[in-house]
Amino acid sequence: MIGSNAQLLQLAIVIPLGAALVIALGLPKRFGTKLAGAAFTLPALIALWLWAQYPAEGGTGYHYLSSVDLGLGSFGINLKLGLNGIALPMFLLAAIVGLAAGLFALRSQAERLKTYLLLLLIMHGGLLGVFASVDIFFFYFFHELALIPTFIMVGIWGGRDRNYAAMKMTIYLTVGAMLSLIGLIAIYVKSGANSFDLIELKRAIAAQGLGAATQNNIFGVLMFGFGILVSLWPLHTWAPLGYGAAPSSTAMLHAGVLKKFGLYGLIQIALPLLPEGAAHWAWKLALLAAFGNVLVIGFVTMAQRDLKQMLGYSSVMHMGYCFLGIAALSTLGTGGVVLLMVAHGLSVALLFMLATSIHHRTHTFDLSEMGGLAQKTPVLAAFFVAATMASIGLPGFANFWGELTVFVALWNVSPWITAVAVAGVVVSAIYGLRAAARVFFGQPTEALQRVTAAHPPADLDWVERLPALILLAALLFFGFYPKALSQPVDQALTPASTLFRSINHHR
Amino acid sequence: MADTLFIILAVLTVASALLVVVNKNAVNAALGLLISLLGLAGLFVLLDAPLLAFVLLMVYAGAVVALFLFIIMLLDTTPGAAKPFSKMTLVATLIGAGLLFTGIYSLAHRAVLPAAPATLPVPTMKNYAEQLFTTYLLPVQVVGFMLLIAMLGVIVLSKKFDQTEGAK
Amino acid sequence: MIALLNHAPLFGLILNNGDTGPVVPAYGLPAYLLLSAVLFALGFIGVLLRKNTLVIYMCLELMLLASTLALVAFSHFQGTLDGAVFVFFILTIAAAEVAVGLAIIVALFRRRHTVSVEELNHLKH
Amino acid sequence: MSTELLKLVAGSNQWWALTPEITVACAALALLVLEIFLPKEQHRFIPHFAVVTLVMVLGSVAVTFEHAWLGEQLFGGLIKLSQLGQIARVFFLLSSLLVCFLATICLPRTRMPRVEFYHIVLVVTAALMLLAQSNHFVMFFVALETVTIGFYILVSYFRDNALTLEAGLKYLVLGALSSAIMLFGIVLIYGAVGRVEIDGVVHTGFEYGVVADFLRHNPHNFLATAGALLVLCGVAFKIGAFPFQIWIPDVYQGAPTPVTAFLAVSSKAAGFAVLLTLVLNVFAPLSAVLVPVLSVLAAATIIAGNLAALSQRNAKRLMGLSGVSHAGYLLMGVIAALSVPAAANAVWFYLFTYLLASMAVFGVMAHLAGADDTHQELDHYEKIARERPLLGAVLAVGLGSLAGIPPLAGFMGKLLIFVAAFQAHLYGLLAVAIGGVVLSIYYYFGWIKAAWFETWSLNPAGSEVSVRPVTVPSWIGRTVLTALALATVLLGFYQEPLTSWLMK
Repeated sequence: MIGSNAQLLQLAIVIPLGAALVIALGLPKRFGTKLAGAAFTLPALIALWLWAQYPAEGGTGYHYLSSVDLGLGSFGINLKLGLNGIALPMFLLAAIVGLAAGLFALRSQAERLKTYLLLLLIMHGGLLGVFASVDIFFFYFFHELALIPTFIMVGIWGGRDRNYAAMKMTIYLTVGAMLSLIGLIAIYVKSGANSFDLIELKRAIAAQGLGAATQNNIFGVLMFGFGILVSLWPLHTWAPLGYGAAPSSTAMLHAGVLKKFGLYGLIQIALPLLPEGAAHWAWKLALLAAFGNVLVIGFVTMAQRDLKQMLGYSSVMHMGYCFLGIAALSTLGTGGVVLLMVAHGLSVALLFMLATSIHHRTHTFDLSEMGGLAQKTPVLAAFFVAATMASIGLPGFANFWGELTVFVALWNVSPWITAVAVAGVVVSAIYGLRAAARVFFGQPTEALQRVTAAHPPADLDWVERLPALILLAALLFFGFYPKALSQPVDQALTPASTLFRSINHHR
Repeated sequence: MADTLFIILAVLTVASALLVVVNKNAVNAALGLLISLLGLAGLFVLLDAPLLAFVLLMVYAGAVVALFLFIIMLLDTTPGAAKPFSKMTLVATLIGAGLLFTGIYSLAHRAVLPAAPATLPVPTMKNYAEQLFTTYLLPVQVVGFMLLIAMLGVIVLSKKFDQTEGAK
Repeated sequence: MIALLNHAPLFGLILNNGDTGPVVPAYGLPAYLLLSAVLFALGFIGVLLRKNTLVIYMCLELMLLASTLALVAFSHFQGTLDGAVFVFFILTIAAAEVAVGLAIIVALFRRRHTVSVEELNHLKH
Repeated sequence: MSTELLKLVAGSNQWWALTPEITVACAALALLVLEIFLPKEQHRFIPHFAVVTLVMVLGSVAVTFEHAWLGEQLFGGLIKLSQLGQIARVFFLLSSLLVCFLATICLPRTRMPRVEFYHIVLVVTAALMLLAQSNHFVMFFVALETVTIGFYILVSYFRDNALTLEAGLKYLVLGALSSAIMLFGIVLIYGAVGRVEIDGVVHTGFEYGVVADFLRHNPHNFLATAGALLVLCGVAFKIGAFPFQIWIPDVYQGAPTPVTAFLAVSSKAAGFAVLLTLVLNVFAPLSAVLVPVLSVLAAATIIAGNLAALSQRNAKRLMGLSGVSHAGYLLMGVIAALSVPAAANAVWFYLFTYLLASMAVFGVMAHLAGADDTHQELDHYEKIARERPLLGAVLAVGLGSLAGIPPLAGFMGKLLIFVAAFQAHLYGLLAVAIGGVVLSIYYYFGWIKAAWFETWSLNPAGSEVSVRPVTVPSWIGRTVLTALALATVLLGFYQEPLTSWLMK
């Protein structure tokens, strides 16, 4: 028997996909936008409901479970949905960012708006599916379902260099996805469970165990496969280019949510199933992340002159903290990564959205051509500064708790790497605040004055304000009340603590 | 007697086959094929299959080689100055030599060949007919269809244009 | 080639060491097989070597004929009629193939006035 | 003729078991009869007759899918009815149906006779079905040659185009060469196996069962091994495996688009149907030799196909070369099937997804082809998405599925094969295949890009008028193309209909 909440979970995924189908079948534009609006809103409401209903003593298991056989049952593939303490925050993140991106897209002046919304709905449905899947095949499947519209949207509605960006993204991300797929297949075959169901896999692997060499190989494949998807240095080059070219809603959804797929996969699948493999790779991952993602990319970000490129690079840099948290191999670190993923997802989505709002008013992304916008658009300035502060990780925003937990976890492993990571925060403060200052304060440049004379900039209208408010409210809420997220995560990670202890003992 | 005949026919067949391969002139090549066929027919007779020899001569000498000669004359391809061989000579010869070597090697190592049974069925016309119209009736029917499409194909490929229906 | 054939009796005797029949030819199955292999190889070399499509086609026929020879020989020495019956099919198929093939060659010659494979390279590489 | 003989004929030849093949062949004859007797202005209905027959036969095969004679040997062992044979029947009927559909688009553009085209397609279809079910090398060779000769004619059908004839000649020479090689292989096997007497009945080395038995007892027989390898060479030509793929780009480009589709789908599938039967049932005892040979072939095929396809700008050549790489993945499935039985079903699943996706792409190509059927460049696809969104969408779905992008059907096909390969421990091959898939994304994406992205610019700088007029799809065309695309999408989400049917 499946409960009504399980059906709600199914519904949350079906609604955007169904709406996309209806729009594809030729719904008139007037109804199309209304339907799309509803399809973006309902999953968010469902996600909030499921979050509110999630038992305080949620434990380690999955809730809201349901299973549907789509014809591949003999291969051990079932559409099995459910949420555990790790999946719940991510699902919530996907729903909130999806709502914000959707609302923003509804009023955007995109050419062929209907097709754009259709693709965005497919992407949204895929995102919700990724985090609701217990079956790792569907986990991958939904990711690809969300990824394909991304390429198309970048290729068609993208900005400068969209063709090149779409091509590069496609190839990098396909390679990453392929590697991850191989890793997942390897787990499926080697576990002997004859099932892609994560619960079954855990049981089978706990029963028989995997050899150390097997674990090392599979974890390596998964680490690089997922790593490409999450923009692990030096495989990150698609990210700034792609985000620079992507239309804003796409960038919000991809950078905010879809990119977390790889990290989520590492935490939810790779760490519990392949602990020895994780221990084998942890140091290498930590070094790559600390020196590559945090330090190198941090300095590269400082050198950026283009606002969107800068945001793209900064998101690559922040992924470094997430990798570091995973490499810490502790309950604390892993939990911190989940918090950080949610917080970063919200803040980066907000930043990408505001960057587009800025572009509407300045007609440029070039930082050196901006200035003094705060006088004309104080609300926009306030939002942007708040979002920047959130992304730096100042207290009061959700990011703070995520970063703090990761640093504490890292300290137990290596103070040196912690020092590098903390230095990264300073770097990110420098470029973040400098960008905010360039855009909003100081004197407007001549070029900007010409533009503003032709198109007098208005402050944020409610169409832009509403999604921004949603995202900022979530950031602040989790910033002041992190327990809302940390409690389910903690409970889900309880068995992991013994696991990590045994690994660390071996090391 | 049979041995001598075998040697004569074998040499004849191979020599004329060589003529097909190396001769510059297409007409000579066709004639080589014809002589090779005669040799083969003789070998068939040696192998107690006179009917097959007869059919071979009818189909090949009567139809195929005649068709070849007819086409060669029709197209009137002058044996031009161009060399008859392409640059793939070396590769081809190597592969061919490899095949030859394989054949000889397999025989020399006495690839286990089945021994002859005590009683050989006599390949009379009746025996062939019985086989063709009982066991192999289905392939015979299929071959009928194959001949039909081959005929239609030749017509389609050679018919004059203005009578075709698409032209209206 | 002839030198090779001269060794054939060596092979031929293998099968006949216990013969009781009155007249058994010294050249047995292996000799026929060898002959067939030689013909096949010659045809193959010809297909790869020659440039005139008509001659290539003749060489293909030579390869088919080599197969029929081996077939008849096997059929004879094993006492199964199936091989010989198969020859009927092969001859029919070969005839049909020749008819279609020559039709294509003639049609192409009408447009290009050549039968040399070297000049048949208008399809983009 | 004695009565005894007649009894024998009646006893061993169960014609009713071949009703689908016989119906299709009779329909082919009926086409010619109709051409003679129908008044000229009604000749345009003749193709419809062919299509209707195919639909009806397809329906009847689907309805009687599990009939009583499955697993039985008919015609004295010439034919063996089986589950896979039924699947093959459905496959070839469906494929021919779509080829006929493509022909109704392309043939009216030329001045070539039409009835003969459908006639040959129908005969070839019947032969293909027999080929997949044959259990005897004579039957196998005869059916195969009927198919091959049909294809010689079809490939060079548009004979007013010199390039088409050139393709026809290339296919002819190389096809005949491969047939000759295969024939020699069959003869060697026949000779090596010799005669076997069971219950007083003489069985020869033409029968699959006898050959398999012989090989099981003599796996090191030189003649038989050489024969098996030569036969497989011939099959490798059909499926376009390395190094027998050299004919593919030229022939695919030169052949009329419907025939290219026929070659790409049916001919290739026939090769794999035969390969599965031969490798799994007949030559299985030789797996010590076959596995390394086939593995090297598969790897080389994947690499050669993908590398050659990278630089292609001609749509038909691109389809051909990418088809080569698909043959490589399928070969991997065949190898895996030697140790993992489920892989055979995965191969068929892949073939069905390939059928749907390829036919969708060829359907779009048929609408776009101009007067010169051989000249179909990717540049011609500019503006398609904008002018004909349906064609653009179908093209994108088809290419996406071929590239193996989830959630389309092609992805599921690849996944099942990859899983099987993993279970069969073919790690090296798997790595090559993954590399191939990634490369293939590049060129398939390039094609989609040509259709969708390049022209959809907000500033149409240097926009020139589309040179070739696109054939506007009729309502039938729209229906068929939409159905193909929908089926491709649906099979990606919901595989039950096909898998439940394949895995019985």
